[in-house]
Amino acid sequence: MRLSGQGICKSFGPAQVLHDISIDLYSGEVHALLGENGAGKSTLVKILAGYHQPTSGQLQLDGQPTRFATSDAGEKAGVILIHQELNLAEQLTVEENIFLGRELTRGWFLDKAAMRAETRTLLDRLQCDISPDARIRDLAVSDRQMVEIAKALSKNADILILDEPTAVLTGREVEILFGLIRRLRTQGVAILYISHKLDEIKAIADRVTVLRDGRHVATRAVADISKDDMARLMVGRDIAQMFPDRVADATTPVVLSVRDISVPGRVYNAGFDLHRGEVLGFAGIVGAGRTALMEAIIGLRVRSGGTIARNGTDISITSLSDAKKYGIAYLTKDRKGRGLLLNMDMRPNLTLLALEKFGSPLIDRKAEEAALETAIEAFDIRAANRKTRVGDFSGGNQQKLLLAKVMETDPDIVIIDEPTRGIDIGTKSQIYHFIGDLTAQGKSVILLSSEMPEMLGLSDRIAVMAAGRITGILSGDDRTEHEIMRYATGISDKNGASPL
Amino acid sequence: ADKIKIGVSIPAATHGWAGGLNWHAQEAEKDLEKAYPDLDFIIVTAKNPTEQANDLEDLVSVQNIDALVILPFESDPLTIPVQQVKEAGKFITVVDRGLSQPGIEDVYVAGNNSALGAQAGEYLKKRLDGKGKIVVLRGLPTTVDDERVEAFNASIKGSDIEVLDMKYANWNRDDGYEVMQDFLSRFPKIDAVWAQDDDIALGVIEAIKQADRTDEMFVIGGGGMKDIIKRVKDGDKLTPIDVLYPPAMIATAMGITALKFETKAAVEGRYILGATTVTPENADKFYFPDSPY
Amino acid sequence: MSAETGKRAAITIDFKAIGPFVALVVLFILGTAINEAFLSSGNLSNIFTRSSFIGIIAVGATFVITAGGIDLSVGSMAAFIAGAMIVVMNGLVQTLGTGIETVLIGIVVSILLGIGAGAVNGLVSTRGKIEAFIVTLGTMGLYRSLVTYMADGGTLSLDFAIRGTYRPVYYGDVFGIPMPVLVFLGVAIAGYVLLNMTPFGRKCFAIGSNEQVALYSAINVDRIKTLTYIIQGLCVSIATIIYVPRLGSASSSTGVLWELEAIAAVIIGGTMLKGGYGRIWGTVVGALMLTTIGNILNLTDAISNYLNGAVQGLIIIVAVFLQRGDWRRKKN
Amino acid sequence: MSAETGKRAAITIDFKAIGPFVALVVLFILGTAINEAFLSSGNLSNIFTRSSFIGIIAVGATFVITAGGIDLSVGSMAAFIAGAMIVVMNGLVQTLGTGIETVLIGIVVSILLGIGAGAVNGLVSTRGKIEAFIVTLGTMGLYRSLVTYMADGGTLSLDFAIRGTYRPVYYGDVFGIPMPVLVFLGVAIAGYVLLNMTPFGRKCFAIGSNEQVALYSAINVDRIKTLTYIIQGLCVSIATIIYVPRLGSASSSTGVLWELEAIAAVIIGGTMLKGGYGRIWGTVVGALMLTTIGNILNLTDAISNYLNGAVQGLIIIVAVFLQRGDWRRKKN
Ligand SMILES: Nc1ncnc2c1ncn2[C@@H]1O[C@H](COP(=O)(O)OP(=O)(O)OP(=O)(O)O)[C@@H](O)[C@H]1O
Ligand SMILES: Nc1ncnc2c1ncn2[C@@H]1O[C@H](COP(=O)(O)OP(=O)(O)OP(=O)(O)O)[C@@H](O)[C@H]1O
Ligand SMILES: [Mg+2]
Ligand SMILES: [Mg+2]
Repeated sequence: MRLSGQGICKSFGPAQVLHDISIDLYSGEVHALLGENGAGKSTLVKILAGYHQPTSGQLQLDGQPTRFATSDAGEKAGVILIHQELNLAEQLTVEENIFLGRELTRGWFLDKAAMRAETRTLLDRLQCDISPDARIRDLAVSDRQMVEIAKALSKNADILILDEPTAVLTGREVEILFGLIRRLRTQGVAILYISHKLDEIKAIADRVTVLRDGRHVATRAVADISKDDMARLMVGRDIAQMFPDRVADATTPVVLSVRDISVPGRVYNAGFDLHRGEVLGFAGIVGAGRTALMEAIIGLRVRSGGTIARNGTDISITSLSDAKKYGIAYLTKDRKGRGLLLNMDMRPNLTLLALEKFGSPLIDRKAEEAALETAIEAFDIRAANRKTRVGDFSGGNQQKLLLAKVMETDPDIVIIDEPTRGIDIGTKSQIYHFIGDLTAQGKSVILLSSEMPEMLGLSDRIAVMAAGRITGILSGDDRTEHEIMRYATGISDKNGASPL
Repeated sequence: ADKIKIGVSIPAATHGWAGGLNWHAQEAEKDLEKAYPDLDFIIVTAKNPTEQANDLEDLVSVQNIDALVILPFESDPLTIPVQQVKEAGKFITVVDRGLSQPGIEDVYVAGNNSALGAQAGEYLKKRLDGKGKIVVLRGLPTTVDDERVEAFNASIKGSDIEVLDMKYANWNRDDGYEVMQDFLSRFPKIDAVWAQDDDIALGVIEAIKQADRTDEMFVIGGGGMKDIIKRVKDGDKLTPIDVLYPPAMIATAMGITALKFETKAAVEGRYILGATTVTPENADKFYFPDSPY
Repeated sequence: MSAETGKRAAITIDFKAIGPFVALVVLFILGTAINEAFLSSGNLSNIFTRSSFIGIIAVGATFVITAGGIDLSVGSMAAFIAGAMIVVMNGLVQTLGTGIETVLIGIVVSILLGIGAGAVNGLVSTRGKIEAFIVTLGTMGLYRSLVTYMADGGTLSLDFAIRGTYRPVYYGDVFGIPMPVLVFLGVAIAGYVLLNMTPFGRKCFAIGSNEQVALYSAINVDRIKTLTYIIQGLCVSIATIIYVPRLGSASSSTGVLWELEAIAAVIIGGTMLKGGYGRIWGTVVGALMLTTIGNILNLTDAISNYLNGAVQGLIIIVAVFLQRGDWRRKKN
Repeated sequence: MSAETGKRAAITIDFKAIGPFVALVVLFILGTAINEAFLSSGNLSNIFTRSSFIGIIAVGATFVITAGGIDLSVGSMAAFIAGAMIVVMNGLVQTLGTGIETVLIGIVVSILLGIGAGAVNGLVSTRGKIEAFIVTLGTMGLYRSLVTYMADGGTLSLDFAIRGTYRPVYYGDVFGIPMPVLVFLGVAIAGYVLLNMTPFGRKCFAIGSNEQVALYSAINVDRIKTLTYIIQGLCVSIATIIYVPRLGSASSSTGVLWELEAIAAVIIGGTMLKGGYGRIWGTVVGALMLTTIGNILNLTDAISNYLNGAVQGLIIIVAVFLQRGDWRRKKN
């Protein structure tokens, strides 16, 4: 046994988030950690790696009681944690981040050549082609996550803890990561793996520990437990049906019609129609330009040419508030950088986008509180305390709050970018049903997602993008993973010449 | 033909007296350039001694002046820079504050800071019959202020005049007002105020008026600002006199320097401008309503 | 570390909110100990009246800083507005006479100039995408030059004929409360309401805390930022309106270093220099603290005048240290 | 909009890097147009020599600001160190005579004081968890008071006997390059190497960019931050060492507003006021630009002296606007 936690308890102020949890990690084993949003997974692993101190309980390393006073002490003992929340300095480059605090030197000076070469090697191992000199703030989220992984790799972990590494990764990147994890396992590294994706746990883990409300529920061999059982242990009840039952009706009027929109360098002549009560999925490989297209539509990005019509009349949108006026709302996939004010509590975050609804000239605090009450209920947001900074929320609860924030504007058209990133399976199903309810009310949804099941399970039609173009729009029985991949990789292209 | 260039380096107009200095310098430039078409005066202003040293360098290297008229910010730091101008073969006129080493300047038009302090002290002694309680508002901690205060202290030495306290008011009206307000809260009885400078004095006067203690004391300023001269002229009991320290001395110096080039006469030596006491009787002579100071 | 903060959040936040008040009370006790005259109603009234100028300007600065900006031009702007007011009113005395109209027009001019100057700072920095530090450093020089130029290097003095009419704006009082204090109170309350209770204030917090999030929350970042500079300009103009009748003059030395004092008042009050968190009451107390320190130094001759600056500096540091309440940690 | 940045990264960054140089060249052309004497070797040498003071201080400020701090005390610190040096050297003239030893000891004193003063700023702000703005505002008053006190309100002057020995440090040259310029160059190169080529510099960037991340990367944030203030102190002391032989004196007005000039040079050079990104060469150019603007104003008397500040302010804004290169966007 490499590392274990014995009777770990943790409180933040009056709120106790971990109750008497014990967990053992063994060399050459992948141990999965499973639990609802806010169950305490991240908190537990932060304690194991020395980022937090337990309120009571102790850690053992190779059977010896031990204490990591700082994350540094943890790292010295070989415990490396990849944070759920990206933990990179945005203004520094990839190489600078990877070697931050332990730069390679020649004499007094930085050995930049060596660091760059090393970075290149690390990135190559991850089959990641970003430049070591790219600044983090210019990278897409998935690339940032790969940098995070590369950074951990470079530290030669004995015990590697990954907190939802795949939430922002693409299928291909997940495959690469899994290959890596398997290799590390054979090399005798102890691995603790957190994910909400039960398939992944089935595929990679040897044992699984389930937490619920900060308590240890069970530890089982993965081979002995089905996905349904895992979900049941986690949520404490059966999950009835993942996706809502919906009947597509292609005859409803078009509420949004986009023609010929381009974003220099990212999107070329994109166009589509969105019908009332429809879920229109947008699939594609990360970087295909889906986000860029949507941001251009809602006025957050300079676009060149094209027209947008709402209910048949041309409209001009040059800013997000224009879009809001026309009943269009957008949920960003970058919840920390663009979604939430991390240093504030829930209330101002919830109402920021729809402030005018809460009174003018003065903000009606009571109305805000009431809205918060409703949102907490509707989106099942679990925070230890109303006054907790949103930055201290569990990742999933941040996502739910962001969704609640966007819905405060009561939009007719919702553009949702990666809505279930980091969301547990129970809540995911809630969100899917919520989307179903929206369409039932006659609202329309544009869903940007990299998760194939939700794309297929929710969308009435699926637009596929490749290299900045919409290569096809699939409906009916064409909506299969295979077809999507054909269009996403540019093998098929209904809309003219190959983009490549 | 090329004009004869005379550089004039003075402190920037950052307080009342320096403002007057700037105004007089510019007026003199206009007048003298009209009177002597072959002369070109170049006025540069500096906010601190370092900047003034820079200005001197520029006057020599880019303007290639023939003569320099300088009112040094402070004596010590500008001694070497002026000496360098001298070494470049220029004619030097120093105004007001003497340099720390003798023999650098050709002409010295001296103001007399000690006299300003001494005259104020003498008047106080006489007016108060050698005893009373006074407060003093000082300028900025610099040599000029030091000289004035030292001479003032010396002149009241031996009398029964008690200086209740001295505070810096930075040659600034607002500071004069606030410091005086606090003196007024602190001391129930004040016979006179030596404000040393007319800007400060104006602030002091407002504070006294506000506290309704105008009958209790009087104020002595310094410099010769038109507002104060006017009060003296009008016989205001609060400001019985003012001690002149005329910023017009820069004009005098510029005029003298011009003569060096316009006449064959030997122009050199010291011109000492005393500190004149302005009283209701002679105030008319010193009242220039058009001057900004 | 964040755990620690989290844990004692309840206590710490409370203490942080009252921190500046505690520091102010300590200063008052110190003042009384040094000189009994400190607590005289005359002296207290002086302190509050004096704080008004910097205080009103600092209320505006709280908006700018909360929204992540900075304005170095306020002192020069005050001098410039004061100068322009004086020129305008002196001119009007000839035509309109010395009635209240002349003063009112002067006040309107002041407000228009304040708004205009603020708009210049705001628009140049947002549209031109130039750091506010540079823009306002530039306009600081600009406004100061303008007043020097208007005054011909000297002092602009308000016509004595009109002073009587205007005088009560500074020297008057209502129920014994000096006018400037009333105005300060009014500005502080208005500022508090605007910053804490309106959508506009909320947006200032959001922008200062994360501009991207603000942008993605349909906030017109440039507009709100520009508005904070306009509010700053308006506050400067209000401060100037009560400043002018005091001494009736403006010169190039008017308002020198007020920007530093205003920013210091804001920061002492607990607003974060990096933006995202602002506190009007803290600012008010910060302004009072700065004035009180100056007042206390004038009430004693125990300290060499040469060392005033040192004592002032040390008191500021210690006061801020005390009010942060971090020293309390050590106990546990 | 952000896409724009991403996409054109290559061009934009290049332009940003050369931006300050372009602005400087424009200034030089302006200077030459106004007066041919601008390009005379004497004048150029003056400009470079003068830039040295502020430039050396600004190199230190680049470290502080890059690591997310600010130091308002540099001007007072310079005055204080200059004063102390003068007192020490004058004292030594009696015992040691006017040889090089006296000057050397003066220099050592200066360096020790610079390091000490920087350490005070750094330690009080990091250990005391007080905003650097407040701490250095406090020490700004403190150091200035100390020099006033030492000078008894007047001016401290270096003994004329020792001036000759010390003189070459400012007035000397090597192969025609004035000593101050050589020292400036040395400091700039050392600063560049330290900031860009050593682990220390990288840590400064990291701390300014995200303190939390730095902390998690086992960086001793407090120590690095304190070190930046010490470097700042050291730079101030070096600047003072070449300043003292120039004017041979120190008083309470020495170094007033140098902090603003130094920070302005840093920001003009492209370093971000919020920290996380610093550029030594930009700072050097920023210092040169500020000096050149002052020099250009002395080249002509077409502009009223009263408006110097206005012209200076406008040139700074325009220069920064040009160098940011954002105006190029409009073309597309
Ligand atoms: N620093 C903190 N201060 C206060 N509360 C905290 C802090 N960190 C975490 N919490 C709270 O502890 C609880 C557990 O959070 P944690 O991040 O461990 O959940 P999680 O299981 O990782 O959830 P998710 O799946 O959403 O990531 C949450 O209620 C969270 O708000
Ligand atoms: N290189 C970059 N420079 C600047 N911003 C970027 C860059 N890459 C991504 N972003 C920003 O991140 C956001 C999402 O980027 P991403 O690449 O995922 O979007 P996309 O190209 O539209 O791809 P997708 O189809 O996966 O949404 C966009 O808002 C974009 O502004
Ligand atoms: Mg988590
Ligand atoms: Mg001329």
